[in-house]
Amino acid sequence: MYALMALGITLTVSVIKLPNFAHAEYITVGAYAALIASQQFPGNPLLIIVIAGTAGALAALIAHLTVFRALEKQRSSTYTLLLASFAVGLILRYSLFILADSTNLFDRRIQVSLQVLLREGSLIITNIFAWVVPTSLILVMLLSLLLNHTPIGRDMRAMANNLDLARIIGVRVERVKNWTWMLVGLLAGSSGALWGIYSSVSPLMGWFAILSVFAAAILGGMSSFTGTILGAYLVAFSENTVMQFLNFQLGVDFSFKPAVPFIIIILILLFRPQGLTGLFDFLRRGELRR
Amino acid sequence: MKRFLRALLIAVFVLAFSNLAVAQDDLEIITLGVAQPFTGPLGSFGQDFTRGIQLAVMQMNAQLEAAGSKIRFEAVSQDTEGTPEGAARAVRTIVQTTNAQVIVGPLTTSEVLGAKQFVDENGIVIVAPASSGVAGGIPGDNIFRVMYPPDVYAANAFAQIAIARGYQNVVVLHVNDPFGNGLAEKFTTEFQAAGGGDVTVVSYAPNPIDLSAEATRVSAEVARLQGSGSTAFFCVCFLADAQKLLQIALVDPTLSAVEWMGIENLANPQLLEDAAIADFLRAANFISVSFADNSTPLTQPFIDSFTAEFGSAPGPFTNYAFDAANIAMLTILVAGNDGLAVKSMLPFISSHYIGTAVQAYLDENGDQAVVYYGLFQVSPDAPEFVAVGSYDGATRVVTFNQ
Amino acid sequence: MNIDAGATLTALLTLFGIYGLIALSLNLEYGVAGIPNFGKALFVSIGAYTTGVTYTRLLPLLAGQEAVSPCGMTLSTALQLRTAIMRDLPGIGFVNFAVTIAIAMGVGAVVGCLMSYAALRLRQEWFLALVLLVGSEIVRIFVRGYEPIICASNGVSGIAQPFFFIRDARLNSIMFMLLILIMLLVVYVYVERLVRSPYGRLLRAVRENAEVAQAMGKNVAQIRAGVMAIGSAIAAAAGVLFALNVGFVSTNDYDVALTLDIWVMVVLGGLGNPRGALLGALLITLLDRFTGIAAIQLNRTGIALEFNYFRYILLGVILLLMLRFRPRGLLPERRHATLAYQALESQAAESTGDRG
Amino acid sequence: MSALLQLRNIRKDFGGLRAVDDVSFEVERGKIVGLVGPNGSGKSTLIDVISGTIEPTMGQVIFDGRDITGKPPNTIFEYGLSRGFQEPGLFFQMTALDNTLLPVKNQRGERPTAAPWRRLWHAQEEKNALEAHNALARMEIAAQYDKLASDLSGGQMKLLEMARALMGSPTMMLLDEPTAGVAPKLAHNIFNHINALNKHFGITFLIVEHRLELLFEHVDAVIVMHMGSILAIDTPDAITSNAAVREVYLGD
Repeated sequence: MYALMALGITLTVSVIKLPNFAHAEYITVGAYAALIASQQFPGNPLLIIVIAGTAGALAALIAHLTVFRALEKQRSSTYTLLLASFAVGLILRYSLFILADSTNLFDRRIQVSLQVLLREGSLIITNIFAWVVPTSLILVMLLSLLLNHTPIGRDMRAMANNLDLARIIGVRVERVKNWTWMLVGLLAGSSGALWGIYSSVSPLMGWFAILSVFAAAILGGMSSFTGTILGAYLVAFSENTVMQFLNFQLGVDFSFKPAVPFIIIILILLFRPQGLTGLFDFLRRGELRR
Repeated sequence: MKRFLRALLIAVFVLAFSNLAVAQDDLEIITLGVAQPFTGPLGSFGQDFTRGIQLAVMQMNAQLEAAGSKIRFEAVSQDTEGTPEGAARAVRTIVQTTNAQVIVGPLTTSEVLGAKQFVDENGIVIVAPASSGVAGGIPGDNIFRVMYPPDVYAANAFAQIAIARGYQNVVVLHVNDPFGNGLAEKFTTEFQAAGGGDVTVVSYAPNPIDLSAEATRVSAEVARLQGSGSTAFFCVCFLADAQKLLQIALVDPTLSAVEWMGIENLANPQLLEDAAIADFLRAANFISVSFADNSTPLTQPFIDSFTAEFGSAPGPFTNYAFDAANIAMLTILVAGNDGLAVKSMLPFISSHYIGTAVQAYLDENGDQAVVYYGLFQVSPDAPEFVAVGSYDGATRVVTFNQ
Repeated sequence: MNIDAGATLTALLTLFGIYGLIALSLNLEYGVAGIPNFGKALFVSIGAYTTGVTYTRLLPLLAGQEAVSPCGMTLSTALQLRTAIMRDLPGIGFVNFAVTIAIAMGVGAVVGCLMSYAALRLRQEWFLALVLLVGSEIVRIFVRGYEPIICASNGVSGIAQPFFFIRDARLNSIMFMLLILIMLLVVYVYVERLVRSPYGRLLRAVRENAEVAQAMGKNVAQIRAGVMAIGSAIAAAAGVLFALNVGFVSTNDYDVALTLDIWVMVVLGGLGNPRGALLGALLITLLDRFTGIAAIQLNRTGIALEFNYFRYILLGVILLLMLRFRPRGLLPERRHATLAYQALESQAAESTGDRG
Repeated sequence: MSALLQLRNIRKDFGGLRAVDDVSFEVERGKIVGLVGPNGSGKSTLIDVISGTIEPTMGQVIFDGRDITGKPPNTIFEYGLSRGFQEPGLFFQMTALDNTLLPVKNQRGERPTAAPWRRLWHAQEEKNALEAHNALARMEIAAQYDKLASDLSGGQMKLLEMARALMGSPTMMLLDEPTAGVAPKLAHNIFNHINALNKHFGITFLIVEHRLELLFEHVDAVIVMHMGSILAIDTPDAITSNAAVREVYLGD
């Protein structure tokens, strides 16, 4: 799940060159769309995820067309864009508050009843696990196919590599940007839906997670796909495992757990800003930047 | 751009200072302040609480009108943003803008403490309907925490339940905020004072993304303590967090095998909408308390009129906001709209007030002292909570129904 | 409708003073020197936590009494003790206040310095922003979980401002407001003079192109550390005032939202111009107050409970419009800031005078 | 006459790529020396190494009798070695005058402790302002003193860069393509200024330049680099007739 969210960030940072904090709200938008859809069409998780992805994609595209495109045109600095993304996030977040308030949808789970499908010793597979993991994997695989084997994917990779060069060799930058944003929103929205199935939906859910998601993307090196997926699993893993270790061995309180991904961010940025990709040369085939 | 900003400012200014409320002849309108979190993680409570308070004001005004009184109440609300500083600002704004002397709210103990300095200095009275943190129990200040009892009682109730159920050890998972810290700490002392054995406390940061590491730790602790006697698990967590925890507990062999206790938040039917979770909690012999014991004549009328007015049933604790507003208004009617007079009168009035769940009676800290919890478990037949017993704060005894 | 205009104005100016101080510091750091300090809340919180520590430990010592732990069982005793000292011994209250400000500024400066050295190792420009943002959250999580500082998540209440001994609440808040405004004035004059001096020129050069500034013989790392130290010291002092104004120190107040508020002020007012920072702080505090009051007025008509949400949406929209149409703020940086121009102009005047 | 700048066996590797390989040469005090070579021959890397922007993998740089290898650029500037940039390295949102005032050494007003007290630096600042104005006048851009650097033309930017370098009172200037992106007529002008500075202040120059005819008119010696190594060091005339140089560089 982290992987899905972080992939969106990686795509934005590498293709659009914008650290987008409104990404958090695309996730939340997706989750709310899924929640409302789940009340309309109960018991159809696939449809719910598709609706969530569409909602996320729409949110991202609209934000791009109304805000980011104009700002990029006037050659704003990265910080301006960063601030703008905060502002977009603010607007979306409190719009969702109004929605949640009028429909009384706070802290609701998307109801997909939990069942244990398989229990073999310590290996337990629940139906939620069976939904979330394959869906994530399929989405990631589709994305990888899209990037590596379609013209639009090629253009995206070109833009990630060198924007000016991409422009010169005839990539229709604006169109590719629109597509990228939609893809980013799709990823965010569907991850929001999956997350809502796993825990619960509230207007602040994306906002609380966004820094961890950034940690995953940064750990992955912000440029490579496999790196990001790896980074995501490592952040999820380290948040729990590192903290577990600290807790069991050194008695560090779990109250400090949210600090773990943040410390990862700082350490990576300070000591290994290229992320993990260099360490995993054999995985490089999936990289955006060669 | 400048023109836009100027227009905007003027618009806001006009909004702010035009008196939109149409004053009626001869009526004396007394303002009741409402400071609640509308934004932030607890945003859902603010809205609901405010509705409870509005309902109380409407009913009171209807009665006043019927009685031919010239006094009317109005409730004005302000967002605390869920932070202490926001609460301080909200209370200040209400007082300075409307001359309200009594504020109903805010929600959490840390918000209440944020507003404390200002209200103490300016002779304003806070009537907090749901703040229960141990850290807020301060004698002599202008803060009254009516209706919902401080956590010392909940801690004692759970300690008694644990003893009655024969648990020797307990593992506590609590949220790291004034509420969770205080409750876990009190529970430990009360449980051990009553003859219980080991208590292991695990805390988690507020608004967690997931709780799997914490669950692993809890599970390990339960396994460890089971070696020295029967062990239970006590969840001091909010609803959303409990849902995350339950996802993991469902497949954790240790946590599925142990008995569960959970704070009042968790006696929420929403939790049982998922059949798997309902089954799990039934199997875990899950017990929770509810201060709303449905035992007074006011309970059902409140729920009915709230639903009629706002189209949905009141959320958890909303009835306390309703009660707090009533106590505040009654005191003002008796003592006048003056903070200091209200402060000295309020304990007397509240001690003579029948609430929607329980009678109010305040201790030397200005906190609710009549405590009567119902004990709830999942019904063996249906996914719903049913009463299985009660706890009396005066005698500190737990009784189970036969 | 009976707005207490005096008290409202006092509250407004108090908030303006505190936010103005923080905005001035960020304006110096980002507007002039180009350091994207997205960790502003951290430096403000340093001041607040210092306050929490000195008012519970140092204050009783100064008054010759034994400090009692402010947490747990002795909470009420400790609270009554410090309230009594603040009320009855104004001299000690002032000494404690001064010491608190001094310690806060010192700690703030040191932490600011250290954080600036992180910038040396960072590859992309916005990494520093992220490191500071995340750093401020780490410290917040740490203080929230670690009891000995401010009783972990419980916080410390009953932190009174130095004029608390004046019994009239209205008068003492006016005095406190005046104190804050005087501090604001001092800092404003200081920052304004910095900006117009060769030091300001140096900072702008580092902002424009650090590599070239380095090649022009300037030690960029040291300069950045210096300006972060100054800015952070100011922010920490503001943090002390922030905590005293609330009367309660809690980690809940110093999250990313505070940093963002300050950023909005600085971007709105004008980057690189101290007057812009003040204007931004004033506009945003006004907006906050007026929307707050407007919410109450709307409330009375029984409509628009959701106005609280609209406030934030409005803030977001204003920020976006500013970024789009006035990216340099309402009061942009002045071009001829330094004294050198006066020198040249006076010389030009002399030479024309000679000719005439 | 002793050498002002000495390079001893400089080598610089980027990963597996050797950009500069075992380069040694000397520049004598008061001379104007050209550094030429095809793209990628290591000239810019060498400039970066000398000015301290990057550290060499091996070797030593001696300037004015001091070992400056691995010293930070600001220290090297303090010693009197100033560098220009290929892309104009100006502070674009600052005026020409502010740009020119920046490199002045030991400015009292640049210390944050002294900056708020005007009288501590007032006199020095006035003096510097007049000097800066003179420096701009020398480069014939005094009229533009209060324009933003970004509003100047390409040639004016180059002149401003030199006026600015002059304010640091250097003993030696490294220039990386001082005429890049400048109209031919102005390029002549720039080289005339270089000559004048050399004559007037005795400043030593090491110049990377692609306009060879122009360069050869003004320099005392030329260093030709190829594939990271030195191919030849000689007078311009000798270089023009050097067969090896003609083969790799002058395009025969």
